[in-house]
Amino acid sequence: MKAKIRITLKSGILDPEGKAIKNALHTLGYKEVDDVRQGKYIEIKLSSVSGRSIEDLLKEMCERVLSNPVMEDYSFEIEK
Amino acid sequence: MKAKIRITLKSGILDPEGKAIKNALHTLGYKEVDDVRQGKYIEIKLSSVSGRSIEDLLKEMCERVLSNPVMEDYSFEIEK
Amino acid sequence: MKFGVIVFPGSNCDHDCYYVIKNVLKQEVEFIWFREERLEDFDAIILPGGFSYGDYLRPGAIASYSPIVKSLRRFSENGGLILGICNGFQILIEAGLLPGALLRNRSLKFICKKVYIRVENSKTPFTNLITHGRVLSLPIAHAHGCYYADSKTIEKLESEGLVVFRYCGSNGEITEESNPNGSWNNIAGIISRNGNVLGMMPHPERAAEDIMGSCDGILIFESMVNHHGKHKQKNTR
Amino acid sequence: MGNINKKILDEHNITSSEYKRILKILGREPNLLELGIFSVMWSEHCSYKSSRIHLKRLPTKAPHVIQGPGENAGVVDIGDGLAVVLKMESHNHPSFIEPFQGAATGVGGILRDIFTMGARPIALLDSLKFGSLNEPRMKYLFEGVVSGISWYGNCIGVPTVGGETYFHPSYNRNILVNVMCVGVAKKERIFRGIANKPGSIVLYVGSKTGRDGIHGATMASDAFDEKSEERRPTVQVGDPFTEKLLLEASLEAMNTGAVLAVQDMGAAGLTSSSCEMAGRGGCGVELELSLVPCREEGMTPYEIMLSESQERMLFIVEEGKEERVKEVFKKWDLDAVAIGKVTSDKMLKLKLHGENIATIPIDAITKDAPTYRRPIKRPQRLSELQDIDISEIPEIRDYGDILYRLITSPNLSSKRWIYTQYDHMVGTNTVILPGSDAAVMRIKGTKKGIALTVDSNSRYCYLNPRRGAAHTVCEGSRNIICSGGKPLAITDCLNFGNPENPEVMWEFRECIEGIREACIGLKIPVVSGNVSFYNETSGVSIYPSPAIGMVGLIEDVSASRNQFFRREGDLILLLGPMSGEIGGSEYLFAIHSIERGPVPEIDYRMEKAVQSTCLEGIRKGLIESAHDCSEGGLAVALAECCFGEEEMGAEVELNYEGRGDMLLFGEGASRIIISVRDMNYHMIKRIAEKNRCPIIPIGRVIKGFLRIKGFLEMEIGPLKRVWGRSLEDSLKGIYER
Ligand SMILES: Nc1ncnc2c1ncn2[C@@H]1O[C@H](COP(=O)(O)OP(=O)(O)O)[C@@H](O)[C@H]1O
Ligand SMILES: [Mg+2]
Repeated sequence: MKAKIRITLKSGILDPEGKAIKNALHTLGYKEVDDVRQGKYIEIKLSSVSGRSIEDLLKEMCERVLSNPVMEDYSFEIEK
Repeated sequence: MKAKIRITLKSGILDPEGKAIKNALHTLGYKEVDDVRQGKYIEIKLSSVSGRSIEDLLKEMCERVLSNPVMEDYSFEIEK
Repeated sequence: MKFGVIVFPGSNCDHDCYYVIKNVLKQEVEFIWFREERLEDFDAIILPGGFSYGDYLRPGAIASYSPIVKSLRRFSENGGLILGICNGFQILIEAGLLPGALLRNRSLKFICKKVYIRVENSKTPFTNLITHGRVLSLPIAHAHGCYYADSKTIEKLESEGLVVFRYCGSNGEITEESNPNGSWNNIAGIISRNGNVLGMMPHPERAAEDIMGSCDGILIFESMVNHHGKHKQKNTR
Repeated sequence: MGNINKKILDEHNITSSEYKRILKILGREPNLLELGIFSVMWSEHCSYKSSRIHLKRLPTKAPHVIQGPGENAGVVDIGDGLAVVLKMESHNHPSFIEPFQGAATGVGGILRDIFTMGARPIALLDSLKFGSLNEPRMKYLFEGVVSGISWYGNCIGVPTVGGETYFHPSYNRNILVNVMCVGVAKKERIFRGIANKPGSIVLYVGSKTGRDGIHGATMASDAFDEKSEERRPTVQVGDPFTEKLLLEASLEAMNTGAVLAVQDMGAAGLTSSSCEMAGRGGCGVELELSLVPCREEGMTPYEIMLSESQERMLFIVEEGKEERVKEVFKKWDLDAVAIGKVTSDKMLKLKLHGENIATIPIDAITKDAPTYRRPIKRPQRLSELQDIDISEIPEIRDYGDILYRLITSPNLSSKRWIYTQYDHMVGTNTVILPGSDAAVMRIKGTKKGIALTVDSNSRYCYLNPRRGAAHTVCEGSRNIICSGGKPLAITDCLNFGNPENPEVMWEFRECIEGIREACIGLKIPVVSGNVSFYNETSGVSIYPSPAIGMVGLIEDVSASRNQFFRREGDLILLLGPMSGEIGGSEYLFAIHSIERGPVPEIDYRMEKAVQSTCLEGIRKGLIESAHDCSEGGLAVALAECCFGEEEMGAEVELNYEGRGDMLLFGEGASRIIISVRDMNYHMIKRIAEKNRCPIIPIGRVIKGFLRIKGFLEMEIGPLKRVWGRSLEDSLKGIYER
């Protein structure tokens, strides 16, 4: 199984990197770009989970390790 | 419109960051985790694109700016 | 000889390079703001270290899209000397002026310390005053210095003598232990095929005066001056 | 009460008597915006309401002091038309919540304090205190703080050249992150935050204002409780890249001749920067909030005034010359917007689209903010703790083993793992790199250098706050002296628990008195500083932890010295008394798990004699190396002298009767280990005699071994390796947020 996890900054939190990328895209002429937010993408290969749902496990991992709930949100998809 | 872009290290390239996350997950007891790869996630808000397809535009931005083809792969989805 | 030091937003070794060229090397030197486009007046261009655009996206990436990099390409095609140090090396790579990529250090940490590098090619405009195989002591200070290229590129670099510096032990031995960042084949610096563009992770400008603990770095700048002198003679003759 | 009820006042940390005072000042009920402004300006963090009366006791004057406390940073004259600017600040609470960003933004804040004064920052130092590394969360905090400092400092290109790192369970739930910054400016071009010219323009520069850290100023002055969880979304993210642009642009703008005053927007953002500048200049200020560049839509005036978004500054510019300044910021791609003007009426007036929305007398929120003389009480624990019966401490006779255990303990092990993550060489000024007593920076364009250190000794301060704080000043001074510098000035960062606790307040008062005593004894002024209270969780306070940052002047930087033995055969000398004392020592703590005993006395005559002898010796070129003997005592200090690149060793014989552990590991003031060439011995001896300084030949520099006759013999190579990697080793294992 593969989990595809996206971690993004909570809205309202400054994203200097996203801003820099947006500016770069603008200078290169991509005027269509209104906003850029940068986050992390994590791919996890998992062997079978026992005793609990995989969603549950991923949720726990995201909250405990992969994201920082103080400033980040996460979402994931599971590919079986 | 919103483009969700994932940028990952090419498969042959060592990913020390992914490895560190994997180790952290293992020490915390998540033995189900077989492998972790870390990449970037970029969200772009776009206003309407004229004269070309949005896929085309994104492909160009990814190849020219957002990823480095020597070491990275990319993929994206578009949410209208 | 006239040097130019390009200042990108976020460059932070620009003043250090300028100082060494002016006060130690005693050559002419000017800062070049990244929005400028004229490089014709210069004999050599330094891309200094630092964090251009905060290292955002990828180190060196955003800077490599600046207009001055176009001029830099022309400058290099005309044989001008270009030295990229640390972030400057990253910019040269992102701009495609040198092959490969610089990945995050294997340790995932920024590393600032003195290292040893061995001179693998002393026939370049940047190393002509240094004997082949000599070990230099220079500091590194980077988080993304792990040199990587596909095996074909690495083979080419190696077989054509384009690897100029390699991390080594104090006696020149090439070991895993002396490789601070995980670079393929301990590569610390490479040169372009036409021999006028050098990129290196260690900082020669930080080891250019006795009081800084090592003078090994000044040899690289002096080699550039030496090369320029010979070249000019040839041209005027 | 109309709109303002008890709940709102509580949320703003305003007591009922403070609220009465507000009503009296305004002659009416404040609106929410005004209340918010009072709240941040009267917070402990901004108003120093509990500490002000005590801070007045610190000696702040000396002929070379150009600017003492009260400005964004202190300034001292170093000759050649140059001045050194210094300041230290804490970012404790934010770093506990989010270590990486908390520490990073702490670096950003202190840098702005320095370049606000017109100085180019040339060095950073960090004083870090963590709980026990056995806790998974502490590993996470430690690693995060170090990475955050590394990221911000490295990116902006200011070297982090020194610091101190201490681990103790007292910090398990309140870590301390103090960062000190030092800059150099032209003496006649110092800028201050004084807006004294009505009609001049208030120019907002730097990043846009977001909803960052609203209430942050209050948070930093508030003890942790369960509710701090809710305040979590107030994490501020730093942007060192923008700060680098802001630094370059600000220094360039100050060259235009149009800038009258500058202040960064730190805690309490736009509110404190505008009011403090107007307050210092005896003026008022009027702002049109619709002009403030905002990052988010729909931000309220309350949010705009209280936001703590990073990388912003306020410039006061001569009327009619604002375009010149704006040009500079435009070049650096930064916002620069005129948002108001300085007025003569001593009022803060806020407008939104021309409509008045707040009016507050400036003095009321600046110099006339409440001050408290809080009750004090000597803690009960002290009488009992200051006593120790040495005969009850078992004497372990395997001295080699003790030394090994000490130098591999987190507090005495090498801090290399930390400072290799910091770019400590950028700027090409760092002559003595981290790892020695003090870092030394050359001042380009002169022969001079400055020596920098930051120290503290919280166990001593816990056992005897007054003496402990005095020891800290003495140690800092010795660190400077050992590198060849003459101490010039101090910046402090006073980290304490809850000031409403009389015992904490007593500790605070005592520490101030101790600093005062040592500053007078050694003639060093305090020119800037910072107080961090409420380092308390669930009623448990940290140990009193004053950190002392110090700058010294080296007349000839090429003659500076580090702590490492240099050449085989050199004579090793001890300046000062042979014996140390065991009370409150690292040895008792690390080996016997005991934290008690009398803190050694300080004899200022002796301290000065030792320091003068060492400094004169270095200046005359008679001394090869010098090392302050402090935590861990003589044996640890000797080992540290051997841990240089050359891995020299020492053969030492100590004539002493009494317990071996006291001799080898006892601590105390007034001791420096130096090494000299044989031929220089009689000259250094003469200097010592002139100063009435004890000078004891204790051995010679040899290769590869540390031998203390009758006590221990160890090989340097392996010892240095374990010392070098033990901090990193103790970071292995589980990390948890
Ligand atoms: N957090 C830190 N950041 C940078 N350097 C540090 C840090 N902690 C310790 N160091 C460096 O390690 C060395 C030893 O520190 P310390 O034991 O406090 O020295 P001393 O006892 O001489 O004051 C010093 O050079 C100091 O600057
Ligand atoms: Mg210290």
